[in-house]
Amino acid sequence: MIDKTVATVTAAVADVSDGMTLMFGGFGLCGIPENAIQELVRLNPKNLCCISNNAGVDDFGLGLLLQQKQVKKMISSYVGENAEFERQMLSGELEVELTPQGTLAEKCRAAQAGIPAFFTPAGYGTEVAEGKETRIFNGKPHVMETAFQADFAFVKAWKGDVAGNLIFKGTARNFNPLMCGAAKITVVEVEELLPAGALDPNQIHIPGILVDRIFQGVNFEKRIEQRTVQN
Amino acid sequence: MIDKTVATVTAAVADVSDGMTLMFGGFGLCGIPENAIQELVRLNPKNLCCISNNAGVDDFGLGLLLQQKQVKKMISSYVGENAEFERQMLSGELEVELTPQGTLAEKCRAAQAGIPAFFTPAGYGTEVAEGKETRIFNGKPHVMETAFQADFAFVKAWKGDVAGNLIFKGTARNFNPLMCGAAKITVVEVEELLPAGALDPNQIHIPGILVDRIFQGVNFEKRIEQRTVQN
Amino acid sequence: MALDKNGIAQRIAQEIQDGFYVNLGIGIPTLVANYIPENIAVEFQSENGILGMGPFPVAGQEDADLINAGKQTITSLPGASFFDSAMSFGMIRGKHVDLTILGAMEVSEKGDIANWKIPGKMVKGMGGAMDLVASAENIIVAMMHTNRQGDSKLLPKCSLPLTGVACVKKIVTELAVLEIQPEGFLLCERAPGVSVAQIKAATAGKLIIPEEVPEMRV
Amino acid sequence: MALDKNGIAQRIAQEIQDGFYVNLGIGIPTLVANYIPENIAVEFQSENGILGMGPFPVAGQEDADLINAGKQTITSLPGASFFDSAMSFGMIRGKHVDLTILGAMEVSEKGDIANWKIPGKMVKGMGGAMDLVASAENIIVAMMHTNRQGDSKLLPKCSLPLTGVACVKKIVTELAVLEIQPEGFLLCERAPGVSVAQIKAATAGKLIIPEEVPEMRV
Repeated sequence: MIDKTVATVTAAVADVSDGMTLMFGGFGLCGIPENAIQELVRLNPKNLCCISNNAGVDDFGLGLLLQQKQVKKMISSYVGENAEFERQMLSGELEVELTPQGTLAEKCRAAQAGIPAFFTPAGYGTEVAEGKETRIFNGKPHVMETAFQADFAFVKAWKGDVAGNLIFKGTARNFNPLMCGAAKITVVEVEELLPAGALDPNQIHIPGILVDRIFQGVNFEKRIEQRTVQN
Repeated sequence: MIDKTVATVTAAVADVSDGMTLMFGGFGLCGIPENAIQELVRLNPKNLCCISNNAGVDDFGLGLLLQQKQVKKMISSYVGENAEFERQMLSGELEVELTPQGTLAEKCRAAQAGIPAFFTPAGYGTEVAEGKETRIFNGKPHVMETAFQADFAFVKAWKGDVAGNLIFKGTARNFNPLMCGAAKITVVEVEELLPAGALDPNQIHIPGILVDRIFQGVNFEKRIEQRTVQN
Repeated sequence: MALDKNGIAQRIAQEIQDGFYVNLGIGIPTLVANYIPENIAVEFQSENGILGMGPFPVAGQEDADLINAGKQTITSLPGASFFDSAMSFGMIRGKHVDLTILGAMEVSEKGDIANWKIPGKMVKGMGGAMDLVASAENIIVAMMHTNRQGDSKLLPKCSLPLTGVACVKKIVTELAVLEIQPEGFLLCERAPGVSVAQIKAATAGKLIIPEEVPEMRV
Repeated sequence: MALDKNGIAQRIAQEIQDGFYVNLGIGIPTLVANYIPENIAVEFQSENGILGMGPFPVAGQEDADLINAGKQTITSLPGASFFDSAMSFGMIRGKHVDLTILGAMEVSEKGDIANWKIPGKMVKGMGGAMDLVASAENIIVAMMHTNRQGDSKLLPKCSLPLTGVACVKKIVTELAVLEIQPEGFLLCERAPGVSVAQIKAATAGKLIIPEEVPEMRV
């Protein structure tokens, strides 16, 4: 068994530097790597390109990196749940590349799986397809999209073992599994870090081979963005 | 909850007809849809194109369809563990399209996921790439491969619920999950059919939306091809 | 009388058949879930990774790890499953989802849809809408017939940046049910008490008016 | 004296580093697992869907649902995982597997490999070999230096249909360890008691012979 544990988030994130491309799991604030984000705020690398479905809110998630103006470019499908993001975007400080959500997911999965490019119908005939190759398959036009290339992937899982095997919970799964192994280095924080053999090998969502560093996360806030209940 | 159960294998397979393209899960004899294969022998459709990583042995698995000369074409990565296969292939009765195993898997997954084509490095510079488009990505040549198009997918799972949610066991998983939803109709046999809600939604390998028909399999032989033990 | 948002949702619910997997967008489409007949089996997919989505939780039972694509807390029903975003959009692109219901800013008589961007305004992004409209075989748009300025949203050609091309099949507004046909918007039903003339006046694109235009039953 | 198959496996085992994920082909490569030093952590991947493969089971403990790519019954070790074939080849194509060890019929001085087809004979197929050789950054070929007819398997150009192009990095035979260099086969080590002349005689492709060719330590 190959041990992937690192003792602290500081050790896990220490080699992130200016100008890197970083992937972040999560949908809205659900399943985001809270510990890594906090540490990136402390470490304060600048000119980052962040690949994340969303951009957090003003005072949580990737909004924290935006507040410190660490982000040069966001690649997302849906943004602007926060005022600072909007300000930076409209002022031109922040570059935003909007990508259809399914294409975003598939570009992560392609990077993980060594598929350099694929065709999808999403975005054909829209500005998303501008400058991209298009082709008809089975009578229907498709757009060619390419795999992401990133330096780090920051992932949050529910349970993990020291071998890096991961299990996600509920809809906190989202983009997290797809970013494992999709960047040069994959850093995972878990709610519960277990010894090897503690997880049923049939139930593992992501095998440890796709994980480079795993650590026990602390103080997860798991903030709810839209608390909605029955009448 | 949408109920996907059918009472018998006969009902599940009845509309397979001559000349259809059929997918079969399994690796060697591990995880093959034994019940569906038996029923296809009984039903006896001819001129089938079969997509399966392997072609069974003389008296088990897809070898049973070969014996009855039901198969016109095999699309596989590794064949010829049986004498009848070899005889039909060498005599020209049986057409064989050999595909790299990873490409075979990805062509199934592409069909499932609505990706009509993708690029892979596998087979570049070999006869597998003949007549196919090639392209360089990141300095490395790749071959364009397209999604499979099939009429039926026959899948074997370990546990399933009436909503069609599936869990596979050990290495009997292999191609089975990838073929779910990759054909027009997906037929699944399970060792244990459970009520909806009996499976943990976090542990489901394949959601029921990718399954059209599910039934309780019977008399699984689960033959071992190469019984190997420690000295 | 023109329908309200709940009326639109109620009419759309009639399009849902037994055994359908349905993806509901934000806004009016979300309300459709309230009008599914008891005697049919329907499962709701939310593209952030759940099939078998249930109602909102009772107070105190909210789970931060269980939300819908609108980021609202939800519940799951027996037979539900969770999955990653690649699997989720695999379901969508692979045409496994039977029906997509979503809102729009504009629809053209060719079935083009614009619902994600207004030039000059803050753009929040398309989320999963481009994947949904490009892939679904069955797309119903739920929207008001005209915008706040009173201009028709059913146009010869969309003026806003497109979300998808030639993809919308049906439109339900407060005034009418319309289908996209090669020749234009086919007027299928009128809202109760709404006249064909009213609908014609509110439709900028080519409207095909059959001899008989029945009233909706809602 | 030339090595036997176990000797080749033993020499290859020295190439495996702590923390490596390794895919072993059928034949000599399978034997490599027997020679991994105790003090390093290595995990074996089998492309049919397991990481953390263990030894063969004890008699009576065979599980039909747990086999390797050679269809042999196996066991799993603590920390193992099972996955589908798309994930498995994702690991391979995505360069997550650190080392691939496989057999060959022929290797060219450019690193081309042929190991799946002999024209005119029954062709069983390439299995996962084309994916493995096209993707692995680190490929070691384990084979005999010559075939049964005594002809060299290290050639200027492969005569058999290729499995992959310019992909082999290292070759270990019963006679030598060789690396593929832009100029040809670099002779790195000789088997104990084997002379450079013997190796030269058995190598049809261009052989680069350094001044000093150390003996293998096995």
